[in-house]
Amino acid sequence: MSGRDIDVGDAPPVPLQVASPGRLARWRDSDLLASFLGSKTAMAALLATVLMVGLAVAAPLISPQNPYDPAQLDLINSNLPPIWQADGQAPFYLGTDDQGRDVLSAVLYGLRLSLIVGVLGVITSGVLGIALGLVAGYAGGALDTLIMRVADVQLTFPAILIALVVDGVARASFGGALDVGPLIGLIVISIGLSFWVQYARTVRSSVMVEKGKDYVQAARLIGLTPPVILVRHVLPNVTGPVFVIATINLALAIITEATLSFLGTGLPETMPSLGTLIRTGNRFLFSGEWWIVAFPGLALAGLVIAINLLGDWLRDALNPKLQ
Amino acid sequence: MSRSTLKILARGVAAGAVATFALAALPAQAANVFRFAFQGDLKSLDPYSLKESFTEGMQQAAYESLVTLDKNLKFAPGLAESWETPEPTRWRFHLRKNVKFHDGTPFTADDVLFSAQRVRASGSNFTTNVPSDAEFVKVDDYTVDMVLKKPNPIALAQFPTWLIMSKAWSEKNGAAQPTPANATSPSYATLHENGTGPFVIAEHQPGVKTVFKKFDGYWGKAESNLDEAVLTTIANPATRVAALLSGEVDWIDPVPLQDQQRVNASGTAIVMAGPELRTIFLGMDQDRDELKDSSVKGKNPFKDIKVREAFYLAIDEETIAKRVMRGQAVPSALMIAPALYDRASEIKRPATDLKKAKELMAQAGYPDGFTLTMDCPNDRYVNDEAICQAVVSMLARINVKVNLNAQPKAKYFAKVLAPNYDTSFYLLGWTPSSLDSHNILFEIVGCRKPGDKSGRGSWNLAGYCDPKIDEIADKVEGETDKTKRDALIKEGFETLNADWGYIPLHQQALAWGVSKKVHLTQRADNLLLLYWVSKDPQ
Amino acid sequence: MSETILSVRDLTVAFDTRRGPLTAIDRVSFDIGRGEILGVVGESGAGKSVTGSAVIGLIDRPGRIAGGAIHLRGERIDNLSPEAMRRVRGKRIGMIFQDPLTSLDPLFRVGDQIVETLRAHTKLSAKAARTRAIDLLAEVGIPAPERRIDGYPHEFSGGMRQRVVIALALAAEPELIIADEPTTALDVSVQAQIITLLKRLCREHGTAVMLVTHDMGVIAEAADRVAVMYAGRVAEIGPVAAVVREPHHPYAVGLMGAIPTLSQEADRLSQIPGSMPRLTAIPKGCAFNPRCPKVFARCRIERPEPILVGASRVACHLYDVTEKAA
Amino acid sequence: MLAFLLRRVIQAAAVLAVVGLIAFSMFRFAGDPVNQIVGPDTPASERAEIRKSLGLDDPVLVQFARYAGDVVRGRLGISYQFRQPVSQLLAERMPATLELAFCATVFALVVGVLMGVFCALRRDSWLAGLFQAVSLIGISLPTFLIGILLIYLFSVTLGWLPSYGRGDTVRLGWWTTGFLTWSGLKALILPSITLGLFQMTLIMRLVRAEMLEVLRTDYIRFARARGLSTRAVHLRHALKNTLVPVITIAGLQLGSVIAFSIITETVFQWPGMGLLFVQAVQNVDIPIMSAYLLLVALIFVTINLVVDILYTVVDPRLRLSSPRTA
Repeated sequence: MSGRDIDVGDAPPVPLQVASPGRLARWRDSDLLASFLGSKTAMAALLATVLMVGLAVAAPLISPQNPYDPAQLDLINSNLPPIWQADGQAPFYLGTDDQGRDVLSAVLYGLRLSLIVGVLGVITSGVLGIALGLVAGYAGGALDTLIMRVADVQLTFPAILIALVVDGVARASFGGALDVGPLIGLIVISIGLSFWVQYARTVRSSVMVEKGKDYVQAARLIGLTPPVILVRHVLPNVTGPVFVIATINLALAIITEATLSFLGTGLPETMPSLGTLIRTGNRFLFSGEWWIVAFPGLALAGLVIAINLLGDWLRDALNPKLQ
Repeated sequence: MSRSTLKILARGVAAGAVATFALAALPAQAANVFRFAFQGDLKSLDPYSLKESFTEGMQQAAYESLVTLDKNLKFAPGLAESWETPEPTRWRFHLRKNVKFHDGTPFTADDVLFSAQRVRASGSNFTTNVPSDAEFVKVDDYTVDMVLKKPNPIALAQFPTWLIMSKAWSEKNGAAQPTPANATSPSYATLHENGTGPFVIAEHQPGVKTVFKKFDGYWGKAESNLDEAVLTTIANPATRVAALLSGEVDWIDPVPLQDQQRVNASGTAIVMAGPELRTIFLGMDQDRDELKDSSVKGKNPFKDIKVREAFYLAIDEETIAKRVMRGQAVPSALMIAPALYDRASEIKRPATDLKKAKELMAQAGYPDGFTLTMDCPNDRYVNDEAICQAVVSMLARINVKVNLNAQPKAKYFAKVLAPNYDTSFYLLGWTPSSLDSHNILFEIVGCRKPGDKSGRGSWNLAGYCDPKIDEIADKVEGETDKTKRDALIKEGFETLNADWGYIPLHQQALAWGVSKKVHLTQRADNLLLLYWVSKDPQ
Repeated sequence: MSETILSVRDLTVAFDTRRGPLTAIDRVSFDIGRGEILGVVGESGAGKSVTGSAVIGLIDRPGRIAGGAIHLRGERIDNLSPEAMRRVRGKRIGMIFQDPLTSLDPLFRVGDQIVETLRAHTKLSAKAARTRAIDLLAEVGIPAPERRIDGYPHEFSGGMRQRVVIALALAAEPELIIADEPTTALDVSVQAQIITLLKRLCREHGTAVMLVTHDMGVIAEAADRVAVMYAGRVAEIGPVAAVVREPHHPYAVGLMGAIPTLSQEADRLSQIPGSMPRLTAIPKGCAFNPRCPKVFARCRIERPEPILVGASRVACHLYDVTEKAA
Repeated sequence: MLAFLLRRVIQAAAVLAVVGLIAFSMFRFAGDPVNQIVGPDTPASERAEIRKSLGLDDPVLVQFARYAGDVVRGRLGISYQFRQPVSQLLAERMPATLELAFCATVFALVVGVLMGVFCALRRDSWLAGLFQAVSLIGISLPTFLIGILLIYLFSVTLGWLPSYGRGDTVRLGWWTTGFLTWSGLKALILPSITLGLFQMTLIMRLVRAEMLEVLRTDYIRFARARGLSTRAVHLRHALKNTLVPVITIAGLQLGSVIAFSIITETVFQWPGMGLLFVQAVQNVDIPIMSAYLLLVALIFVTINLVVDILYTVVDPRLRLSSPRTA
């Protein structure tokens, strides 16, 4: 890129486009695909993400063991090293933990849990944020002020703190042990409540811009109701930014879940997520049973790095300023 | 780049530090400081608030008892120079003169009378340490009589953990009553200490650190050469081991089983695995008519002896000892350690029998098992949560689905202990403070009755009850002939075992990690007693 | 013509892209004499600004000077070391940018920016530099300069800011000023003032000016000579009077039609159909040939070299008498 | 400017009020406080008595007012776990957290800005590439994993730095500091890096992006055209302009360092407020949780105010005109 006032290659004035191009055309015009194919990192990141998502989805089919089923764990197989070490045993290719849990299976199931929690959390925060953003932007006035003030307050607290508080309050309110289902729900809600602000702000500002445009006024004149206008005309304009936020938030959500589990307030040891596995494995850092912490750690790091790379690339590709 | 930045950073900070040095006079560095780390915390400084070995051991550095235990667990004079039994129901204690509390006031008979009353008051966790029928009489300032209703050969058994507090100090600071377990207002005695022991607690930050300083006005001659001892809490096992290996601390407890080899190989520290007296066992709620948090409604499966037996037989303790405990545990047939009961070897632990367990479940009407919740501490005993997890997967083989609720010990105890007894199935560890079987038969196995102030069944969270065992326990308490007594105890334990009342698992090996610079005595009850700790001067 | 201050010969600037180098400036030559104002005109993308940037040595990567030579008072400056070139900038060549609103660093007082420039090039003390800065501000017509010197850029109006920019460009008394669209961003009423100011200052200091603009009105008013650029090449260069009144190159002819006069109310460049080619697609021969109303075969094959036509030099085959004769 | 600050103060107060309401709701409604005091066997009459003595029967507004009054006077309730006043516990732990947060912040700012500036100025160097990669890892690896890695490397394997706690501290009044002892300083290194790494990454990326943007601005080109040295252009003009927006965002981020220390403190057994908070969550110690929430909000709001003031100091445009909505 050259300085902007060196007017090299300035395109000749293009006549104003009359009709907005179709989505496909927009995709092509934005050079998204070209930029994608041109970026080796983006390709590698996508490949890694797809691979890991695939492994996660297929976990029940390909795992040698169901690590969540206590009946399948046998203490006899505990603390086995990976297969390439002297005491390694098939089918425990990456070794086992202190309960005889197959590390490979646990990592696969853990990836699955991490992704489930992450995706659900992102969807929750996205739906919440987009809805509130639409409402705030369209309604304006007191409602807008209220929502955006709440967003400000919310921004005061990092996600992990909010998630911990939600978790703690829920524990205080329900008492005792939560089943895994509700527990996952709780974590998803914690994450949802932590990450909605960015969506809301983006959507709101976009609505503010679109609201004043002629076509929205026209749509209103022909009798379309606000929800229809919002959904049909405003939403498509924010898909790009929202998608970028969602990608980056997915990585954050996965980290948040892992952190909660690491702090001991997330998923229990009997149903370990990657974070729980790392917490347990951490105990064996000195005793030479490195595989219990290393593989979950690698899987988590790999997943998050891949998603972040994708997110970075998407942001750059969709940001006209940087093109 | 980051290294050079760090250097700059460090330089800046150092410059700041130097500047501040000029302003703040550094406290004189104590000559010989023993630093030690425990996985948990010293929960309370009030010597009657929590019966927990580590807390008790720490309190014994600052507080003293009338009768104490020597390195071989034999009675030795403490604040009482000597004692005698002029008649079978009267015990006379001759108190040590010239003993001073840390606040400088002298120790007298009034303090003993006060402590005897306070330790048995409501809210005390040590009510059973002093016989409930004992009456204390002041003969003179340095002589106290304990008058019992009936003869009791083991009346002094728990005296070593009954620590004497100052009457004047307690009353002055509004701490005349022990802190109740669920108090919401802080008690002075919880955070402050005033004992007669060789160490003063100079600083106590709950959950962070506690500083012990040598008490210069101590009446005796301490074996320890320490000037100061600093206790820190390091909950994370790996961090704790790292701290020992790097020399940041001189003593840690416990050394995780998996790290013992590494500690021994380090050359700077060793593992001291003592004969562990604590028995880890599982309790099954046999009190409620409907089990809490279970799929079984309207009845309590644990009331069926077949279910209890099935549980017992399904749990493969041998494998737990070998794998989870890495061979550092001894499977136990009894609720007491063999070291504490001479005829222990006569009772054998039934072997694991999965087939029979399944049959029993079918006979009891649960061929497809049932669901229940298990309570488990995750920071109290060696590999506690791992043991529970292993139990969960073993019970899965007889189709019992166990939801494991593993929690930090504070939460765990608040849930399962009196008065809530809120548990269906739990793991607990127990060392009889009297080092005697009676304590087990009385506190763990004895029937618990609402309003019973004697302390019987006070730790019987399972609500197990067999009046026959209560009778035996009472006989044991009064029996002075060892042979007869041991026979009675055997009968008691066999009755319990025949009823599958509890599932004893093992005696855990509790290992300390000790720097080679430190010399100390590890007594069989595993208390860390600072007055026996010495450290090579730097 | 008086002493030559700037001499540009066959200047070529290329931008390296993934698809190979693109020639943005193609063998451009011109001179500017002492106190002379050379107007450089052309459409956006014609290479005016790049030429200015090349002269002052501010071509950013991936651009580079690919050929030719630039002499300032006979001293070659296009191949100077970065540090030597830095000393030329500001000291011997001043520059004025298009947008006064963005040319000044918003976080620094205008006085500090002038003092900073002065001290970068002279040995003035801080105090002397400040006095000089006040003089400069006064000279460019800023009222109450001793007070305004401590103002921040945002406290000045657009016209006033451009005066500050001019003061900055003049600070070290350069021999040459490159003014890149100095009035475009200003109100019409202010434009004239700024042009007058610029003209006056150049006359007084004898500074040569390269005035880059797309506004023929400005050229007509301010410039002594004018160069018309198209697609990175000089189409025609000559005295303003000649080029404006009697343009020769067909593109210049079209461009001159853009000066609004009473008789002509046509839109800018409306006489020339089509648009300037992209750098990637500069046609063979004369770059203007696809749009040229008078195009003929040779224009599509051979690039025309500048030929002296009257007082102007014109790069057009139409005026190549030898060829015509043949 | 005064009006701007006043508005910010009012906003801050509003934020605190909202957080206070949340903290109060937690305190009051998360789990029946009476249940925390008595056992399940307690008869209803006794419960009612306790309810009354705690004022739980009063209208909620009255309760909130009382709670607010208590909070202002520093009465934050009594920890269920420690049976100590929460304010006392927090006061004991606060120095540890603040010292850690301070070091992490200094680390993040200094290293982040340096790396960001380097990456912007030497975009194509291999070191910039390395920094970019480090930043990606810094943003992707969960804090606890970084902490574990650092412990494994520097404490376990190399044995250079302590793995837990604050080392020796010195008491200065009620404040305990690790800055005055060698072991205290050593103990700060790993936790500070762990805590600061994420923020450092963010600041680095921010500085880099912002600086690249600034380097493209007219006033930077103009500064170069004025012949200022590269150093002056980059470190005076570009850096200062870069840091203006960075201050706001970095300020917001750094406020969260205190809250983020929850994780670091857990990994390093750092006896600060974060560790206390995690233990409170695990043990459902609501008074500590709500008090911590309030405290973090207070700290955050204070930092925000300071940042706002700082912002007006750095950016002259804000001193007179209305604030930019960021």
